[in-house]
Amino acid sequence: MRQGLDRSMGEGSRGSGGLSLGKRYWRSLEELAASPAFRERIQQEFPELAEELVAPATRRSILKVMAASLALAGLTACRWPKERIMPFAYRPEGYVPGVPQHFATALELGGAALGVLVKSYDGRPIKVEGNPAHPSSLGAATAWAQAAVLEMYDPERSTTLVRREGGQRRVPTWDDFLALATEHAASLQASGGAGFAVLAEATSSPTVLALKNRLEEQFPRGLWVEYEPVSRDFERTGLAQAFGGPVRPRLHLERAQVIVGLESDLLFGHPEGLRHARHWGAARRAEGGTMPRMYAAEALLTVTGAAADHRLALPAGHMGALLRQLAHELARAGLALPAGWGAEAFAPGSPEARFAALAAGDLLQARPHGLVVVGPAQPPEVHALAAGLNEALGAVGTTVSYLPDPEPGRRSHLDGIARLAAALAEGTVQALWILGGNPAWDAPAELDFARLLAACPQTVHLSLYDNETSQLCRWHLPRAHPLESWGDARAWDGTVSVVQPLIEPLYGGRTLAEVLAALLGEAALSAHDLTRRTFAQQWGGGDEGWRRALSDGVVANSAWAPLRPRLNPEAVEAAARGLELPPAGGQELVLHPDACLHDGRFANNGWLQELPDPITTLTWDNAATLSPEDAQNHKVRHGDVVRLSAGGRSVEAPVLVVPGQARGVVGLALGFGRQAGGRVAAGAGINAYPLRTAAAPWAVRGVHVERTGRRRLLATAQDHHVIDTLGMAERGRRVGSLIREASLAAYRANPEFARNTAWAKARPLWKEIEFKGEHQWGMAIDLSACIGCGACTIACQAENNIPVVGRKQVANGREMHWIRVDRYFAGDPADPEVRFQPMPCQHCENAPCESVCPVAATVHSEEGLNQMVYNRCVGTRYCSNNCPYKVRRFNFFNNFKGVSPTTRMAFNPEVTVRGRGVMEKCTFCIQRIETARIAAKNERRPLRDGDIVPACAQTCPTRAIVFGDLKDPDSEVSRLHRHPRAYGILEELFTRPRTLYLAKLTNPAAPAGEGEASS
Amino acid sequence: MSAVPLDLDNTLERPGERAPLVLGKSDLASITEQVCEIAERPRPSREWWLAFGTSASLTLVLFAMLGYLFWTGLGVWGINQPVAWGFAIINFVFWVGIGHAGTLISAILFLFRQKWRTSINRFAEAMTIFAVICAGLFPAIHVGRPWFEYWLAPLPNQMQMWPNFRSPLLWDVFAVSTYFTVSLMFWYMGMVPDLATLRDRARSKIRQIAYGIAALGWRGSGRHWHRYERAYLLLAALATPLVLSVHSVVSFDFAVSQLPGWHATIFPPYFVAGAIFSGFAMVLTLLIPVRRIFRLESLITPRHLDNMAKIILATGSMVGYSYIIEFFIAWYSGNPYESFTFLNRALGPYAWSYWIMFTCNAIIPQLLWFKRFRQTPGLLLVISIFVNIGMWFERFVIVVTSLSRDFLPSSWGVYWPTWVDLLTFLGSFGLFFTLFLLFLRFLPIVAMAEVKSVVPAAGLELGPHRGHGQYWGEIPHQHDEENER
Amino acid sequence: MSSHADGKGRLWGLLAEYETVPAVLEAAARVRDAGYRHFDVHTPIPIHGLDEAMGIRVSRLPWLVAGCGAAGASAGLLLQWWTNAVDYPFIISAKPYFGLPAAIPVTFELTVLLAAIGAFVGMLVANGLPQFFHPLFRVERFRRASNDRFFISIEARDPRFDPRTTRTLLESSGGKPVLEVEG
Amino acid sequence: MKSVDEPGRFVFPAWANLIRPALAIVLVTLPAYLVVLVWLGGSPKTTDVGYRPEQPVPFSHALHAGQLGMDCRYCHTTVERAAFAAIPPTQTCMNCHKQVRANSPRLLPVRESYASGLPIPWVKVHDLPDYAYFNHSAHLRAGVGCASCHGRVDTMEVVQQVHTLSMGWCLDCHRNPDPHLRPPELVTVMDWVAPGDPAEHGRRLREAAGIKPSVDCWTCHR
Repeated sequence: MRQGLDRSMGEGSRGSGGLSLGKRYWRSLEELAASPAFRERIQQEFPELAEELVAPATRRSILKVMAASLALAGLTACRWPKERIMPFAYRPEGYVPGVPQHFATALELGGAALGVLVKSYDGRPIKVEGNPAHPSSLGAATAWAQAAVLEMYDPERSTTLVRREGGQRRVPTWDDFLALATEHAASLQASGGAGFAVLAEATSSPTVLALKNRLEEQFPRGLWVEYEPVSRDFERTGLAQAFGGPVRPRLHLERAQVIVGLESDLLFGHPEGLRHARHWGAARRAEGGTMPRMYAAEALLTVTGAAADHRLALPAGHMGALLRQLAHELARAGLALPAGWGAEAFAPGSPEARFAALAAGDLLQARPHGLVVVGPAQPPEVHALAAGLNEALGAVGTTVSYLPDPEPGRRSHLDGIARLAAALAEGTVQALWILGGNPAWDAPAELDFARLLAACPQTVHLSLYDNETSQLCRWHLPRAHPLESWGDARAWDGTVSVVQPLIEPLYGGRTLAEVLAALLGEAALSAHDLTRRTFAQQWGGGDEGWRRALSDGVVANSAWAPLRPRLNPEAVEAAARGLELPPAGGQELVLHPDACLHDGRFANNGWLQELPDPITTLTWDNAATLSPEDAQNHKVRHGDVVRLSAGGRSVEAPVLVVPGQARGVVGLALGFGRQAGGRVAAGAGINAYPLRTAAAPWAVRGVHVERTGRRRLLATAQDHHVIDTLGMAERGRRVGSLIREASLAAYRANPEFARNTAWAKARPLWKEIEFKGEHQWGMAIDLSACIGCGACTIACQAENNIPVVGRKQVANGREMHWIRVDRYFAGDPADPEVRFQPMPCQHCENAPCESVCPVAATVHSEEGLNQMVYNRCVGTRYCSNNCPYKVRRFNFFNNFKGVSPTTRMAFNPEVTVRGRGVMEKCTFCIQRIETARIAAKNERRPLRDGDIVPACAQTCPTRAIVFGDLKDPDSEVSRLHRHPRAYGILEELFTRPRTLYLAKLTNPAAPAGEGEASS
Repeated sequence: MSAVPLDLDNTLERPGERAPLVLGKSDLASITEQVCEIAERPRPSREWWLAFGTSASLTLVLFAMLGYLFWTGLGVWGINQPVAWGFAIINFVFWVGIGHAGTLISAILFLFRQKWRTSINRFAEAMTIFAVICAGLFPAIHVGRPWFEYWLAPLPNQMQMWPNFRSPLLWDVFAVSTYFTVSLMFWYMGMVPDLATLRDRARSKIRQIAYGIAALGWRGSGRHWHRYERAYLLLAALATPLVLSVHSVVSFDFAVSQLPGWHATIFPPYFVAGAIFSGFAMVLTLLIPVRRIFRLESLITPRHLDNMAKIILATGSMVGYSYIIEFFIAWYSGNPYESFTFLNRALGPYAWSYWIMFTCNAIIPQLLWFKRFRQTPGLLLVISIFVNIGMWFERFVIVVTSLSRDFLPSSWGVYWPTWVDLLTFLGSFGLFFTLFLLFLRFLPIVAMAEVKSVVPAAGLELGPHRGHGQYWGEIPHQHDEENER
Repeated sequence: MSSHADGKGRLWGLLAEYETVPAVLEAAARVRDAGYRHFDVHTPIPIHGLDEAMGIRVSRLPWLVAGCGAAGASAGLLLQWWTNAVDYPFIISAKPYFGLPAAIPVTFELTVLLAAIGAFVGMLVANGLPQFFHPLFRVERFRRASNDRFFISIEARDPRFDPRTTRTLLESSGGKPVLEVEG
Repeated sequence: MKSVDEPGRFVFPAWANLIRPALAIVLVTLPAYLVVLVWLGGSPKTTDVGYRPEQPVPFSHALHAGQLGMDCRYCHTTVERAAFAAIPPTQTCMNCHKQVRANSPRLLPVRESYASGLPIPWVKVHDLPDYAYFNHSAHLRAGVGCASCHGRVDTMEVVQQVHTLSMGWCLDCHRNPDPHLRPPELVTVMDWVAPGDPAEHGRRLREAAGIKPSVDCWTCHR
């Protein structure tokens, strides 16, 4: 069936394959996908997959018994059901069935593109990986990007157009819509677009931009606004103030020695987070004997704050003041700054003051290699001042550069939506086309956008899902998923990528550009034509260039050239003075995009719902996070539901106590509590948008917190329960030996600090078998580089068909992730150190799991791999008990029972789909090892280091994970295993793990005075 | 049931005189009558029906739970990561432990010539068989894919695969199945002469045929008796090390792993002591009511209770000692994981279970130092029930506390049973009592032939061995001195 | 019930009933001394000293059991060594393919199992059980053989058997009544 | 036969004692019978070998591969590059059958497929369990002939399974590949026989090409 499946699906319905194949095959797929035959085939192909992973085996064993009883009655009759092979009628040129192909494309989030390579197996995209050639990716991919595959196969995506009139729901065709569009266009011609408005989600697509401009020419009186609930507009505005015009900052961490970040989650919550993380991870290994230092001040604990050497927990509203304090200290330390930038905002000796002083000292040391970064949630003034400081430090050009803004004239998102709301309220807008986005759900609360929308006579909504907004619109148009569409997009630095489809739209969706084109009377043009046209106009459209753009995934030299904008000190000063100090007190609510679901658009994605939050390890929920002290003050515990009210609106959320969160701050993630989000999203978390206003979109002052007396079970992937003091103490004791670390200075003094000598003396009681394999696989994980972002977890999930088990099961400790990121807090709960430790199977040479398995379902390979053989497993779970790392995962149920045939198309056919009752675990991506090995042999060449890259290592933004052959002394992994920082955890148990960790290095400033950034 | 009527008290030690093992004026016929009458009653009492109805319906609950389990998957239980073993294994060890008393009484006491065993060994052996059946059930159902369980047997197959004989679980399979087979043979063999008695007394044709087949045509031939006794002695000699081995092997399931709190050399003796402890407790729990209901006080005398109480006291103290020494070892080994595990047992989230265990197993049995507690059936019953509870919790503590908090704090967890867990456990009691009640109804619950051989009426005060009746399996021409007075 | 059989059918032997253990021991000894072979004593309980009284040679059952045990032990060891170390060796925790310590439990269990089966089956076979039919079962009084009476039966096929003399022997040894049993 | 001392109870008839010999016989023979039954009945030899489903098109390998002597790779083109030896697309058939037998009724499904672009639903003959990953290219490179697993397809009117394809069968060859090896360029030669002793010949090939078939579980099961 798996193989049968791939044949039937694949050969039968071979999709894109990029260009050479032309469109014919997509058509054939479209027909197929629609045809009942196809559906039925999936139906009959997949149930076996779902039922028992080893359906054939089950059948086989049953047959054995049958056969025995029927021994004398024509046994040859006994055989499992027929399988059919569906070969092509016409096989595409150069296509080999069952051999995956990779296609370069791009995914866009909030107007910034991420270049990716998509692995397509017999026409089914099954895995998204970063595109090394793309500046924002450098080969890595974020969780949401990798989960795009699952989103594309989501059976709950809208499959048809919908027309809602007077309470009834009809299903029109695209032709009906085109009719409407042309007629509408005609009427608009007359009025010059008066009463017509477009609300688009942010996009960087040159094609869309071009169409937009033409639209504005044609309908000058029309209104075009852009809205994203999560945007960097404050930064844009702030820099506009400082430089007299919007510019886009680009950070260069590779050149930074001292970074001061205020609410700046620059390693994770930034369009170029992957790139930042790569450079950060590279530098933090201190290979050159030096490493950068980071100061982070933030209200909520973030990945970046966890990575920082000095962290200050401070309410978001105090950042401006802190920045002025910093300016003050800089000035005092001798940096020439205009008076009025700095101010003594905090009492001398206060933590804030000390933090600022320390940072200032280091910045001054680093000068051009210093960098001040402010997060997107901070008001523009703070950004302006930060820009001023960078200018003063001479950092511009080294650690930060400025690029032109793609649309200088664009209204900021908040203005835009407010303006539109006003127009709707006045009734000056009769026709509103919403292209993407979900404003009815995520627009600022006080606008009451949903009501206005419902009142608008003609509304059209283009969207992947028939969501909250669609349900209030007259027309809903199914949108083609990026992996199904032609298009283009620009990276943060302007680099253009062509978006190419991996498969024909499953539900006949169309792209944003196509819809616009329809309005411009170009309905005849497909997205492909439109994209090519733009490409031809802007990048000289020879087929040659187009082909290269497609295969590279980027258009050469399309990045913006850096500008050298002139800073306006007065403006900065004005901005600085605008920063109130000391800020008003009161409980502050900090809203933030969820680490996995972003603004909520990914809410129906099981992988992302179940991906633990890097800091809280919370899954399937958002929670009101509180610092331990505040929790005590409010007399609430983990899981108590509290009511948060501000500005007359309130929401109820369960409490989650997070060490290291600023006092007087409640954190709450956006993106949960969808009403029309789909079956997966249903019941996950609570909606925070009601508390979000245009005036205070991020930090809401004066929030009232009261207990409701109710409780909610929170599904965290770690600490499945509140740990008692005894456990706390013990955990504290153990972390030190699990995650070994030293400051840079200590490391210089004693490079071997992490070596474990205790176990080295241990001797085996028996004569150990040595492995005869020609390769000996091993892994090294650098804890200095790891920032705990969790990208590896999703990569592994996508690569290895790891099931999603759901909220209740996670709460019961039954999550299935093969590689988890262990998160430990150490030290003072008010200001803890946060440590991350990715934990895949350690592939111990003396694997404790093996000797206890009664059926030898887990045994060692000659190449030193701890093999788990699903089809031999009877499920005693003894191996899991005996695994000191607890990396084994058991299928307590048939986890794929409910999974729809469409979603199953995302399966990786190279990996068995495990059924109920078997144990599973990390395999070091054996399927990749075997594929590479066979390829090498077929080419009659030896395996080279780097031929094999497991999914986790491939996607790791910081390259913290390295895999390879330990027998080859020159391989990267061998080098790392010899590295002085290398150690294995729980070595004293004599398990001889094949996965070694490289001890973590930190770079705290020496106590005040001789603070010195390594350089 | 309070004090014992004096004429039925054989617990006083009269120097120079051997206390009678059977009380009252019982001769061969009366013993036959007294025991067979129970199995021959035309219809069982209302109490029996009540008990049977209850336990039978509990058995149905068990089967319902199994059906649900097999249909849905192990997820219906409370087990998770890291606590991958839960009630199933706890109950398994609990029942296996109980299944020790029978063979111990019949085999070891037999070899030590403790003739008082004769009145209770049949009963205890029956209990053993049924307990082992319940025990065997759990490992069988606790695996993820029961339909592949035959892979644990070394059968040739097209995969050319063999089981892994290095796994303690496989040792377990062999140990428990061997123990069951041998116990069963031992029990049945001992029963053959009594089945013959029932056959010979039977009135209805069905009973005559049924018991006739069961008795294998036994006719008390002297030549048969000779080989019979020899075989019985040999079985006893074989069963004795077996009893000790079984729970040792069960303990290997834990001791051979490397989990803190499991990986301990003390486990085999500790488990065996615990097993005998719980086994005798269960024997008493069943025996005391039965002897009362079926008026068997003259055969199962206070002295029997007293002896068993002493064994409970002894083994209970051993168990208590193990509890304490475990702490010592944890501290003395200097192994931080080990020490934490034990601190965690006594003070952690599962401390309550630890202290239930400690009180029931190590403290309460100490009351048996007092004669009154040993010889008042009521009190003894209460104590033995406490021991049963305590021993179940011992297994709970061992399995759950060690698993829930092992090496990496990141993967610590908690375990709570689901309603399926609880009903399955309850159901296993149903199965146990169903079988037991059937035993009471249809089989000779006291080994008549053996008891007869120790009553004076056997007339054996004549001849070389006067005064103490027949030694089953005594090696001929070999008498112990004290009897030569 | 009448105490002598009527003429029909072949005579199988004589059956004498005794009240007490000493009596039957006494009688058994006399029957043995009279040189009878095919006689037997039927008792509800095993009687010590009966072996001598009847002149039964000590059973060889122990040797059988020892043999079975040895077979079990070697089977166990061979099985584990051949399957895990020879036929399909897997690398398990880098431990030796065959290690005696790990092999002991299974070996031990198999030893005991086979030995026990040997003892049980051996006893049955040697005793010729199951034997559902036996002429004695025809005798009503014989029911008490499993209850509280002791019997001696002498078979007609014994060379020394003579209906009259044998009967007098039994009666003189205190057997009361003495019945003829038909086969 | 009756005795005056008539027992008031049931006495088993004399023949009941036949139970002993009967029991003896059963105890000896039954296990043996069961073993044989399961052994023969359960083995893939009985269940799988000889599987010979009817195909939608009566394609004769005997004709094409045999008489016409077409090379396997003419149709199964991907066999040297991929895990699967793909079934050829309809195009391939029509390369010849545009002219040859252009309107034979037996080729109707082929022509239909060619016209409609929809696949011909062939029935899978050599069907491994889904958790077993077999790679054709690797085996061809090592020099395992098609015939070694598929038998003399060139003589089959209707293709049928000739080997068990069971795990044990795979292992036999992975443990001792020599007798099954041949020069890689000759893998498709159906009637190839080793010059001299196959084992010896294979050993030389193996050592020359450094072929080390793995018996690690994950070689086939992932």
